[in-house]
Amino acid sequence: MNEATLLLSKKSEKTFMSSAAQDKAQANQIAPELSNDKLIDMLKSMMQIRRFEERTMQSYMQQKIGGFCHIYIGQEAVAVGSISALKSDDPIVGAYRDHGFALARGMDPKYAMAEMFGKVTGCSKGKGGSMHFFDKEHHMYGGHAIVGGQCPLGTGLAFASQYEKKDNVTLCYLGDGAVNQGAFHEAMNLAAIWNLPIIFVLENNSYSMGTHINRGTAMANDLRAKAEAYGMRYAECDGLDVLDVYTTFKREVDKTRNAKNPQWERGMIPSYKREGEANGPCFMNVKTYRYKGHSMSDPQKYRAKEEVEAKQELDPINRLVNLLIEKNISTQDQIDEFDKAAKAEAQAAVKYANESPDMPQEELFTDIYVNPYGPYKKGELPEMLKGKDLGE
Amino acid sequence: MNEATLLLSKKSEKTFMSSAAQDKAQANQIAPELSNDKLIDMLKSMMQIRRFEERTMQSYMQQKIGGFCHIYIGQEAVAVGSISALKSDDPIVGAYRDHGFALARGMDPKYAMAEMFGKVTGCSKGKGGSMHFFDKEHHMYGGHAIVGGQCPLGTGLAFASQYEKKDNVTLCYLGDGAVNQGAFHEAMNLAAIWNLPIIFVLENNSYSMGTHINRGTAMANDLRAKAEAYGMRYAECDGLDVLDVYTTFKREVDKTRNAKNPQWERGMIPSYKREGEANGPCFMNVKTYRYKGHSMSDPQKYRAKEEVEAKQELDPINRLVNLLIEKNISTQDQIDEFDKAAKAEAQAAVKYANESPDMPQEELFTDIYVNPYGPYKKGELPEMLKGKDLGE
Amino acid sequence: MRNVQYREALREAMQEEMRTDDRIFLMGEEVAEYNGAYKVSQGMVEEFGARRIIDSPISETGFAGLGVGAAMYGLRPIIEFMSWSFCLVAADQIINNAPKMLYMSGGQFGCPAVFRGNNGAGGQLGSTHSWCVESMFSSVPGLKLAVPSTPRDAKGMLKAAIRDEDPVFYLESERMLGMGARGDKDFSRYLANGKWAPPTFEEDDNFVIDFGKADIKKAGADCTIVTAGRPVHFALEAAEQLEKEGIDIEVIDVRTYRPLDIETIVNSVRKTNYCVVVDQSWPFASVASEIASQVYERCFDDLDNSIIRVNNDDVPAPYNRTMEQEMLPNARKIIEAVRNVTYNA
Amino acid sequence: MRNVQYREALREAMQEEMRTDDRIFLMGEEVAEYNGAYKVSQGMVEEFGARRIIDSPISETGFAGLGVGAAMYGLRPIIEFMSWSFCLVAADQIINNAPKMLYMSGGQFGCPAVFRGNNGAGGQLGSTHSWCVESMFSSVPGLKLAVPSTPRDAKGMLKAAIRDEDPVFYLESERMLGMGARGDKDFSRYLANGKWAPPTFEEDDNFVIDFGKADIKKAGADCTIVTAGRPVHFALEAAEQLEKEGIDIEVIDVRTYRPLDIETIVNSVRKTNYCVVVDQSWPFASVASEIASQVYERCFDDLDNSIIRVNNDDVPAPYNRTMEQEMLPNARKIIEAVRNVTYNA
Ligand SMILES: Cc1ncc(C[n+]2csc(CCOP(=O)(O)OP(=O)(O)O)c2C)c(N)n1
Ligand SMILES: Cc1ncc(C[n+]2csc(CCOP(=O)(O)OP(=O)(O)O)c2C)c(N)n1
Ligand SMILES: [Mg+2]
Ligand SMILES: [Mg+2]
Repeated sequence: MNEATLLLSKKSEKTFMSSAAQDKAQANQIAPELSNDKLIDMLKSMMQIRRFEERTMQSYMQQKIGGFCHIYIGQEAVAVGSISALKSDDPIVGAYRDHGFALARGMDPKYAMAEMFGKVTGCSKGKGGSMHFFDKEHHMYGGHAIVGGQCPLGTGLAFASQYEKKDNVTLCYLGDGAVNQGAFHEAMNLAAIWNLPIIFVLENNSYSMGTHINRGTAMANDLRAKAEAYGMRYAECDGLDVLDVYTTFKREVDKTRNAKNPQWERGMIPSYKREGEANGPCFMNVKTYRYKGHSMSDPQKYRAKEEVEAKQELDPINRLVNLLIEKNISTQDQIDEFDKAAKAEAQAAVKYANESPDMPQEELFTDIYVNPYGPYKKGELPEMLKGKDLGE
Repeated sequence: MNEATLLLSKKSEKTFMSSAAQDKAQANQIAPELSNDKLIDMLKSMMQIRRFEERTMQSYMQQKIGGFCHIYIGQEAVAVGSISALKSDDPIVGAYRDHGFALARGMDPKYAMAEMFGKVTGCSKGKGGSMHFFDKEHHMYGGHAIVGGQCPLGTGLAFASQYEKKDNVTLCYLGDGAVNQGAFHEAMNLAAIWNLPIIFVLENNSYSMGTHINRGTAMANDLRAKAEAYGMRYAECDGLDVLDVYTTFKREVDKTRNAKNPQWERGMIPSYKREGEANGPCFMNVKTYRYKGHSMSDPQKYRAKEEVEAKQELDPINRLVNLLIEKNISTQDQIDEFDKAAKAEAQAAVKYANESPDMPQEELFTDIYVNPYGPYKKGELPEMLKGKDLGE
Repeated sequence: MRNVQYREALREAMQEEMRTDDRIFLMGEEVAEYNGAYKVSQGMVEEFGARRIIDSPISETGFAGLGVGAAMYGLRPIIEFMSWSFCLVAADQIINNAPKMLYMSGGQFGCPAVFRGNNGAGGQLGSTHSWCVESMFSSVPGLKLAVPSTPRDAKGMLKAAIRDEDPVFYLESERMLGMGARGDKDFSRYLANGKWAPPTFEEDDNFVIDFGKADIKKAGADCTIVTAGRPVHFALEAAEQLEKEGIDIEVIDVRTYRPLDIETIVNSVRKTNYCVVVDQSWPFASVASEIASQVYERCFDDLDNSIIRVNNDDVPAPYNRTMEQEMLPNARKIIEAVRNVTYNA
Repeated sequence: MRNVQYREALREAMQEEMRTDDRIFLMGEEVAEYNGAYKVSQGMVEEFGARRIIDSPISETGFAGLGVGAAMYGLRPIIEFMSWSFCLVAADQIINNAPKMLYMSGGQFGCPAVFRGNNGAGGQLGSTHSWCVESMFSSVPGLKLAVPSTPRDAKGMLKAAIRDEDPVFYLESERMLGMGARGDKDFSRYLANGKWAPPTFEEDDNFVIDFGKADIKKAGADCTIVTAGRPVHFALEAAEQLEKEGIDIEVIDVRTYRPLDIETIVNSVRKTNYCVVVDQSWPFASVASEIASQVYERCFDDLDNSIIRVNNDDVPAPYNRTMEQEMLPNARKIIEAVRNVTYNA
């Protein structure tokens, strides 16, 4: 397990931030809405993901986990910063690289790990695996494995909350590779013409598998143009800086929250402007980086080791740690404690997953139909949701 | 048959152009490359389409023609102006509203009419119908009935000519409704990243069936943004003015013709700019109008009669007629002759179609496989291509 | 019994359900202001407004996927495809997402959406526009698939579809929309007992026809014809003519291919000992192949001859009018099949 | 005979054809610089350059449609889907365009393209990534569909596919790519006579295996198993075990579902009088249903029992390792099926 990327007191000489990064961090005004508690929560959440993912990798190596497994390490600030800007019942949906936003949204790591172990106690009862985490309690509408396929689903969630006259905002996460799928464009257009309360969150880590974004995506160097093509608000933030992510999302989520559909009025012929609507959908380009390979089986020949190392210098967790210490919001000791807790939690998740019962044979034919017939049977709710208020 | 929309000497008082239109026409510098002969050819070609389409409508009413039938009247200048700017072996492909560009490309109207009559002498042997005209001799790669589906085909044609190191330009026609299909966006992106020699020709008649473009397409009022999203050259022209269409296409086709794929060089990471490449693909917004319903069965409740009439005032054929007379390039008598010829040709096409043999039963099982098996048989070439040099 | 067109029956089903359940909305191309490309949703935007009857752009992936997302959220979308032939541009959303969501989420998120539209040849629309989806799609677990053949079924089954918590593929037919009014041949002689038209409003506005129940459209003793959708009418036409030859046909309308009511079919074949399966899609790996296989498996010793399948010819649809008719299953082909199958009776 | 992996066999086929025909190019996600997500195209960009081995973005509709257009123009595209499970986003291009173009154009424009990639379950990839396309797609006239099961077939049939003037759907398998080298069980005992590995280079570099010819992978007298692709190996495994029980199985690998060589199957069943059909896709309206129906039709009086079909269970693929295995056809299920079908022998 490579833990060198996370700042710990024992290794503090190695993990001090580069001065460039330090400048940037100091430039951050800590957002006024952000209490110290919330800052610390964000740190803990990022640490939770990092330590969880380390265990995921380990368990994959031990063949406890199978299938495609996409590690979130490096991108923690994206999930944590964006979700911290939401109300608890705002829907989220995303792609297969979903561990980060599932945990950030509040899923107990033990259900996440159990899912990857294929156990019936997993968040998706062992039927979904790494790429298909779902959590109804936390309004997490899934990780989805067909690139771009989640974008129409996202518009559906936003459409539905608008239809119900609720004031929710949907976050729809996608990778930079998804920008080249037709589904993304159709979803963007629908969001624009109906002014849906949705933010398309581009987790732009510059690569789709081995393909650099500039090779596959026209205008990769100026993605604002993609938003303008739909008259949609554009924003960008530094996905390696959780505070920048948080403040940018806070601002944009608030704007998006009041999106009303002009076409509810019959005969209305909408017009559009390049900068989009103040009270409308948004395309958010979050520049981030994945430290690990595309999935667990990627030899990573398409990028230089130095490129990865340079990004690791800007580690989002390290940066927040430094800031908290510098601003006297926390101490190194405290932080070590948090880290210990995160590690313990990850380990406990593995233990839970290990000890959980396997998916039983009957489950092969449950959860296929809500109103089943013939060989199919109605399924039980996942362990995770038992006794939970699902607002139904 | 409503012929009032075409300027004829007998009705000249009724069809004089509005002064606004006249101004516009006078503002046109007749392009230097345009000989008088070519101008007259363009007029004849537009008249041919108009008169052909009148016969199409009549034959449809008489139930000689079935299926969906989309009339090109009003849009003649688009096909004629754009195709006049091509080399004879430049590929074209488009949507189901294909009569115009098939004829403009040189298809003999009798094969077009026979196709709609379902006769084996039709351009597609009676198998394709109105929406599926094809003409290999004239590099016409088909009308295609799934909205947007022709866009990837267009990139394929452009890709192929570039691959073969030929200097062709592909025109890919699409309706404004197709802009909302994912296929269009994927095709645009591929054309951009590989810098393919293709022009996407938006036949923007403001409606997809009954839906006004602003209701269904974000940024309909500023379509340049759609091109910028792919770092693709953008141009627009007045689709009711064949000279504007011609000169604009002439300019853009010439630019597009030299498109080279930067990624043929391994390791090349392209960059992009909003205005696109001088020697690259182009998105062309041609503002046009269809006088008739979407298809023969459209009650047209979605637009006012006055809107249609106002556009008919700007009739592309009338405008060219006026200009030719004014500049002493032609005379009213000559023009009446052309029109008589166009009508005669359309009538002859109907006669040919009527008298042609029906599609024989055996044809049900031919042309399904080039290398057939079991019940399938190899087909004969269509009548239209017999004895033609297909460059194979 | 009322004289109701198939298209009106569809509309009534949607209207009645929408009046009692605000979660239901209808989305598709031209469904609102244009009143539906085929007038199925005529007048609905007037009644329900633009929030619930929604004109969408030509973005099938976008709006079908939107339907799946909205259904996961808890709404009850009705997504209209102008034609099922166009649905391939949305195939990933309807095949990879809709039917698998419940399973992949371990039972958390279902997809109570109805996808509906015209299936099969309209009239001379050419190859891309004139094919049937039942054979391809009924193969997918997680969805339900219905092919109603009469105005009564169209109404009662659509109500069931809307109420169902699972994704339903609802296959209508352009060629049947006017049935019940246009002076088409109606088979009321066979379809007595309310098998053709919906009951009158007074009688029962809320009748629902459950999925998974095949309907014996006409009882008979000599040979079973199993079919669904438009070919039901061809089968009835064939039955009418065969009656003159003294062959008494039982016409079974399976109504839903998924779930498939194989019991009713098997019971019939056990009685008649002969079976013809008629299906409007291409023959290879079709619903007809499936039904034939299941009947063979269950009635191996009851069958007095092998089964004949009558399908669309194994060719893309031609434009030519005569050849298009020639390609489709029709009464003539069914009559021939029955004669061939029962020749040893 | 050489020891060649299935993936190498595919690569050799492409390389050999590309060397002699400049019209052939390979396009797909990660096929060039990454050397192929599954290393099928390893080294090919070095040999043929970036003009002919082309990394595409994740735009299946775009690049599959590009392939169709390029084929109409006269090139010979090989379009790689990283997995056939992802191809639904391109369904309209491959189902509505590729197979119908020749017909709709009255014979003017064919589509000599090969679409290839992994078919079926990889290993714990979940429902959207783990299904088989042969049943859905072989139903469409105008295309050809191949499912090679050995390195030898993978090579010889891919060469045939590339040379074919019609669109070919070429279904490989992630689970078989390493076969022939990884120490998997190989069935050379049954697959003598060059049925497993390609001949050596010296012998014949250009061997081509024609479409539409089923291959008797193992001859036998007591019961016919009809299958293709990965399940061929399960069938051989079953045959090996059943031999111990004195049941002598004939394993027929259909190799191409379209064209289907029904004669070879029928001849076998006429000899053995028993038949089991094994197919890795969902059972309903599957290639297994089709083969079973055709065998019943042609061998109604030869069959001493009804046919048993062994399919993937009728469920979306679960992630769980054990349950995924449970869901797939396997040797155990085949053995049971054979025992059940031949119990009256
Ligand atoms: C439609 C489709 N095509 C191909 C794939 C295979 N695939 C899975 S992930 C991936 C790369 C996606 O990259 P990106 O969107 O940038 O997300 P990231 O992995 O960087 O988070 C590819 C090609 C797929 N899952 N779906
Ligand atoms: C994918 C798909 N969806 C729907 C249709 C039905 N349809 C045919 S034409 C059309 C309108 C297209 O309008 P536009 O692209 O503006 O072209 P125009 O008719 O104006 O030339 C629609 C909805 C189709 N053919 N394909
Ligand atoms: Mg990426
Ligand atoms: Mg239009």
